[in-house]
Amino acid sequence: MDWLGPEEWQAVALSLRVSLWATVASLPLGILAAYALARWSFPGKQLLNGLVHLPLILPPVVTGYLLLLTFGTQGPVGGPLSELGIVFAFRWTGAALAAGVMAFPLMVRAIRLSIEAVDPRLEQASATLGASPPWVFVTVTLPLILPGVVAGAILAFAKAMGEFGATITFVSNIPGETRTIPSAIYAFLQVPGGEDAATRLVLVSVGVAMGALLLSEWIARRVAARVGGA
Amino acid sequence: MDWLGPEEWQAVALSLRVSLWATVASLPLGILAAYALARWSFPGKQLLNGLVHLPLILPPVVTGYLLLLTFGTQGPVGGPLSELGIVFAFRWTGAALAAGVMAFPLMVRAIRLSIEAVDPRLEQASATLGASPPWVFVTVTLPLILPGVVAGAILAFAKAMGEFGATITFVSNIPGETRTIPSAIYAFLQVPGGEDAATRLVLVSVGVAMGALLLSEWIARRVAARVGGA
Amino acid sequence: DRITVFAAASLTNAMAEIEAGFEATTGHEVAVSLAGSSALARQIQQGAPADIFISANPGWMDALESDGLLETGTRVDLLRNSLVLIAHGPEAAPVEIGAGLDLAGLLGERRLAMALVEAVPAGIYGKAALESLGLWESVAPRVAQADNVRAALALVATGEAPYGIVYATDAVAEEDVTVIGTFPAASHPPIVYPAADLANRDVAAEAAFLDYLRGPEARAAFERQGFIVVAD
Amino acid sequence: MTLEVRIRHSFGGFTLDAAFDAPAGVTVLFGRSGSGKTTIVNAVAGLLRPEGGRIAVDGRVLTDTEARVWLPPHRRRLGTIFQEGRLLPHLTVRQNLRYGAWFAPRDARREDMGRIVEMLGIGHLLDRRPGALSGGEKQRVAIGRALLSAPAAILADEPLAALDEARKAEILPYFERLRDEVAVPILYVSHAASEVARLATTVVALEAGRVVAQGPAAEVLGDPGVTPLGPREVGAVLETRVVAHHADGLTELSAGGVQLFLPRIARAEGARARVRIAAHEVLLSRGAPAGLSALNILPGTVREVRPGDGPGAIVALDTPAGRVLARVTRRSVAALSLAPGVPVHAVVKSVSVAPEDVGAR
Amino acid sequence: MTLEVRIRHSFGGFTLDAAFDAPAGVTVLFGRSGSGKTTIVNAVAGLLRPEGGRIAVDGRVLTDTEARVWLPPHRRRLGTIFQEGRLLPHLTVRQNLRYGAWFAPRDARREDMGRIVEMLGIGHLLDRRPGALSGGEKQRVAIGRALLSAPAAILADEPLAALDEARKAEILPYFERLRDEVAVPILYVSHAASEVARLATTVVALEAGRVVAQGPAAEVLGDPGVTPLGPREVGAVLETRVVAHHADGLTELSAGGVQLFLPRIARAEGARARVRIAAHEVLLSRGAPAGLSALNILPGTVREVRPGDGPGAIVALDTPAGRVLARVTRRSVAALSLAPGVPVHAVVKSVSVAPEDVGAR
Ligand SMILES: Nc1ncnc2c1ncn2[C@@H]1O[C@H](COP(=O)(O)OP(=O)(O)OP(=O)(O)O)[C@@H](O)[C@H]1O
Ligand SMILES: Nc1ncnc2c1ncn2[C@@H]1O[C@H](COP(=O)(O)OP(=O)(O)OP(=O)(O)O)[C@@H](O)[C@H]1O
Ligand SMILES: [Mg+2]
Ligand SMILES: [Mg+2]
Repeated sequence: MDWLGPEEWQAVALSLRVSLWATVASLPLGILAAYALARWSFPGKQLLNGLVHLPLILPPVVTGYLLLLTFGTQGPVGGPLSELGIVFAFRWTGAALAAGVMAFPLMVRAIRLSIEAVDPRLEQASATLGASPPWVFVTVTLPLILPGVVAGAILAFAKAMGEFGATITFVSNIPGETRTIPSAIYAFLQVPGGEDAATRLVLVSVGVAMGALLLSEWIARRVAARVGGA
Repeated sequence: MDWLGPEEWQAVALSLRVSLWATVASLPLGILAAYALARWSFPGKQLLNGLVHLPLILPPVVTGYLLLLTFGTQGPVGGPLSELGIVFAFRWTGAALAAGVMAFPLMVRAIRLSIEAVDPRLEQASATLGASPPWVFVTVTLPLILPGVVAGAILAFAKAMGEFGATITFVSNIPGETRTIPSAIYAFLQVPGGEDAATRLVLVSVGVAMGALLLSEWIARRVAARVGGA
Repeated sequence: DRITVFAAASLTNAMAEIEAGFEATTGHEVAVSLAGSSALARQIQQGAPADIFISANPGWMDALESDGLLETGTRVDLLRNSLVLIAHGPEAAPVEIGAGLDLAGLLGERRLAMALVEAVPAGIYGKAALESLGLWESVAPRVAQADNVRAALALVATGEAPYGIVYATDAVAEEDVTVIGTFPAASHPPIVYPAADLANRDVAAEAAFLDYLRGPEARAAFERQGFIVVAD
Repeated sequence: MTLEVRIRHSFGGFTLDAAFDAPAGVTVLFGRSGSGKTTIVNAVAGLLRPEGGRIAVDGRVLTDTEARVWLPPHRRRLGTIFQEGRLLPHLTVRQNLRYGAWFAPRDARREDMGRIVEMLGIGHLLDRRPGALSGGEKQRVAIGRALLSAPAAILADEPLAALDEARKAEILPYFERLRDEVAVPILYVSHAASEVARLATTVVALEAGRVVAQGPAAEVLGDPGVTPLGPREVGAVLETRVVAHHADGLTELSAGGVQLFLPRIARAEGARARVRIAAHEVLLSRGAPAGLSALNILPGTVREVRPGDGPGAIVALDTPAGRVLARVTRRSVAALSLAPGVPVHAVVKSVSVAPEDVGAR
Repeated sequence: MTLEVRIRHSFGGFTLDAAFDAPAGVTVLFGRSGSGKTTIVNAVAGLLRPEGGRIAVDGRVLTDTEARVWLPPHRRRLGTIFQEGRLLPHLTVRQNLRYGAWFAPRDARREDMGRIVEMLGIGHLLDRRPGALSGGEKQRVAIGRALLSAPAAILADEPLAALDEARKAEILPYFERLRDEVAVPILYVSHAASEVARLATTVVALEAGRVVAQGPAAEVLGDPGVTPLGPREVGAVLETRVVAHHADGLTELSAGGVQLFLPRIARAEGARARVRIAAHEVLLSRGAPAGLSALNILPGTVREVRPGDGPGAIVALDTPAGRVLARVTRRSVAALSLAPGVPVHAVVKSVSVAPEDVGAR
């Protein structure tokens, strides 16, 4: 299609890649954190809880700045990692990290609520049939929380598609590397006459996210129908 | 305390007010939307679903701009409302509106997940005892989803405490009226050497939100204990 | 060679033209990262792989210079801008900007849109101008501060605020606002966009790009956007 | 007051097509697991919209698929006791019990909470939540909750299955009282013969979604050809009158002039009582037996001999007390030359009339 | 193999303090609603950590609060059938049935799925999910699931309460086979006398959290002083041998030389069979009765007469077949002058030995 320029298509493709990776890579951690918060009690649980929510509370610029300080090539985490060849700073991986961090609280909350709604008596029944706790999780808990996991993933994906403040602050706005749709929109909005291009990008972004949303609803309905009967 | 100046205290107080109102005022609507999405089927349901998620997908600046176009005194909604004396533009109420809109998807998702986890057979039992649908909702559904409502409210509150992009775009930054903590932090971060002042505000913001978080956890635990037994 | 340019977001349009022209004439590749000057400067402090920095205000360039992050002798003042008073609507009457302007009277109960007056360059310059004209005291309570000058413009364009102070460059393309006066250059510190080569890397393309910025093609591009190019 | 039920509904492989009337009193619906009992209860309660059919209470139409009438559950006022309890987990037992009363019409006849709590033995549970109750305790609270909701009719889906015999024996009389004192129809799902015999005014037998027998309890239960619960559960019902309570704990009844002795029943002298005599507990004797520990001997004549599939046969006798059924082996039929018209004595141990099988009438 | 159970636990107002041994075979745990049966099952299954006590299977310690041993449920391998089914809602019936097998040790003795499916009558349900099953169907699947998990012992919490009589009668033999063929202890919670009598090797009676009687089934059930399920449920158990199956559908048994006739039982000639004769179904006669439809007459001598609280008495007889209990009225005791040493005949209708009361041995 020619109503988007090549740079804009690049931003769309990049946003998709960043959001997908942010979602997929944070999902296992999100499930783990949600499970820990819902079911375990351990010292520092409330600390973990707070930490998970932090990106929601902080203005995105602050989160981005903290990421820059921590995961930048000079940072206490980014430094050692860059020695190992893992670089986030000013790479699309960094954009994915920022988007993942910003979306994490949403993902964890959704999954946690689902876990809390699982009847523990079903998990007990599974244990009496010989399933060890990891197997109980995989064969009972996980299938039962699937709607919550899907909801959490879609929230995270949508959030990642829209994430801007932390991303631009952390990894800047480099075309083809870190210029996601929201960053491109931002740049267009900073100059006279950029509104049309911005609007086009907004439409693409909304279209993609809505598609993902519909897909997730469909998945959730399928899962619910399976559990409900027939 | 004298480590925060009077203007900063003003920002803290304002942020609290804005976030509380954003949360409290959107709660009924959030519950309604969540219920409609979880339980009803009606034409345009997926449209509503998309609309609810929109603030998550759009860059906050865009959301703020759309709010300005819609709820500004010249806007199609804001205009008539301002005739009635309800003004959002440049008022703290507008900041609350922006924060509420931005937090809405998070609130709705959390509540919706809880509603989907309620066993409809309990609601049926209540109906056979003579409770009409509104009463079923008030006496059965609502108490059972309380943990989800609390989770949704706390997510919304935390988001509102951190909301910046849409707020400043919609109602700008007027000390004492719309200058919330995130706006103040943003301003400090724009100038070289503003990090210290920003850090102090970040700490206040985090403190407040963590307090709210702990409170919500405590409430959720109490509710869970009541439903679980004893 | 491929170079990365960190440029203030207000240069978006001009940089697009310059990037294309520079790549066509020299064969070097350029990537331009557009964001707020403060974000870009902080990233440079944290080791961003930027080769050229064009800031929307001297303050952040000073900060980088004192951190020793600039290639000595490469800093130049590239562009200038002017501040204008704008009003909502296509046909507002011009006013005389000076100590006698009753700006507070014009505003009444309504708001004057500006960028953040303590933090964002356009706001800082605007506040300075109003102070030097003796108008600040009277309008300060009516100022609505946006997070950047474009947002301030939007407030006036939508009619939410009747008047605003923005850069001349921002006002040109907006149909719903009228420039009703330009602030005298003497009323505020000079509005300068400095540019510099950063010290992290040394490739030929950097110098070539700085030269190109001051060349005729770039000048034309900047002027098309309403900037005043600083003569050497 | 009558509950008219006509339902057609199908789920995948299962098709329900049942029609019956439940007059005032208890209509016991029985049938094997999976025969469609709960489906019927759900349709009557308004929790399932049947594909076709009509349900009405005393002319008030609850569901009529042709006339497109469908009353929502909360406007049906049917006190429903579910197979799985369904207590509201966030309310205490007391609040669960009071729940229905909140929504009852002002002028509804109300049960006394204290009395029902005592009858169900749940006084010590009132402040607990359902999570802390045993299986049987939950079901008792569910029964109380339905009774206390001032219902226009009661639907009970195997309400006593989770209870022990002693508790069942305590609660059954209450359903009896309900049947006798209140004119509301009670639709009662059960597969326990003693409950059927004791409570049923009307009996509806269901098999794979179809009604295979229905009618007044005495008629259906006294017909040797109808063995809806299996031949072991056949038994006739006699109408008796209480004559006297004796000092040794026995109650003397008179059934058409024949004396019967039962362990004491809680009914005033002169009152009527319905006694079920299970066919498999009746012994037949050609001569008048003597020196037996059985106190009840009813002289009669064989009316019909109906051999079953197995080694048994059901013998219907006409006695002055009414129709009596006896289940004996075919070998005994031969040995005693039992045939229509043969005079014979039915021997019933007093104690073999189970306490649950004595109902007030 | 023995399951040793010693548990102390309390919830608010309720205290459980029970100790018993469940040897190989079926140990039936019974008691009224709320007496603590489910609490014991949960503690044995590892779903409840009792405050104190020790639980071991064949020396393998599952729980020992003093030694701080506590094995998690999945390492106990106890096939547990819950009072409320607890099927996994997201799996089909087939997957639920196979679930336990996934985790069973490679070398575990496996039941044949096809056979169990047929026995439970759930073949047509295999592709459904639990949401689309009736109450009884769910419970049948739950039974199958536990049996198919190759368990080291079985815990069954009222597994048959939701089933109709016919289905119960079909499933009971399987528990019997399990008891007889497999050396695993089965802890079986029930309040149905017929199940207790038929299955129990050992009986443990619970009252308000305390064990009030325990011992081998024949001993506890044959003792006229122990009436844990109420006097109506007393009954002695006779050890018999199958003599012949007759053409008219009766099976001839011999108990200590005395001939007994029962409706056909599915046991080879020569096999041993345990027959329970409910005390309330036994008639006593001073003389040798003649012309009666009852086929089974056991001559004997009164050993003990135990008057009850009500109008009844339990008479224990010594007969060549073994101890027989009869429940008669005190009026009959007087009329027949029953006292220790008096010769008497016990009359039992063949059909009054309920099919459920015949167990393999
Ligand atoms: N979580 C709990 N908190 C408090 N009391 C409890 C809890 N669970 C059970 N109880 C009480 O403990 C007692 C024993 O309960 P349990 O479930 O073991 O009874 P049960 O013998 O299985 O009864 P039923 O035959 O009705 O299933 C009951 O009085 C019950 O109210
Ligand atoms: N949602 C459903 N989808 C498909 N089949 C269903 C559904 N609900 C019930 N059935 C089937 O309909 C039949 C009747 O079920 P119902 O629950 O009415 O039986 P029931 O007579 O109450 O049995 P029980 O005594 O076991 O409770 C059963 O065969 C069951 O499998
Ligand atoms: Mg049912
Ligand atoms: Mg129990």
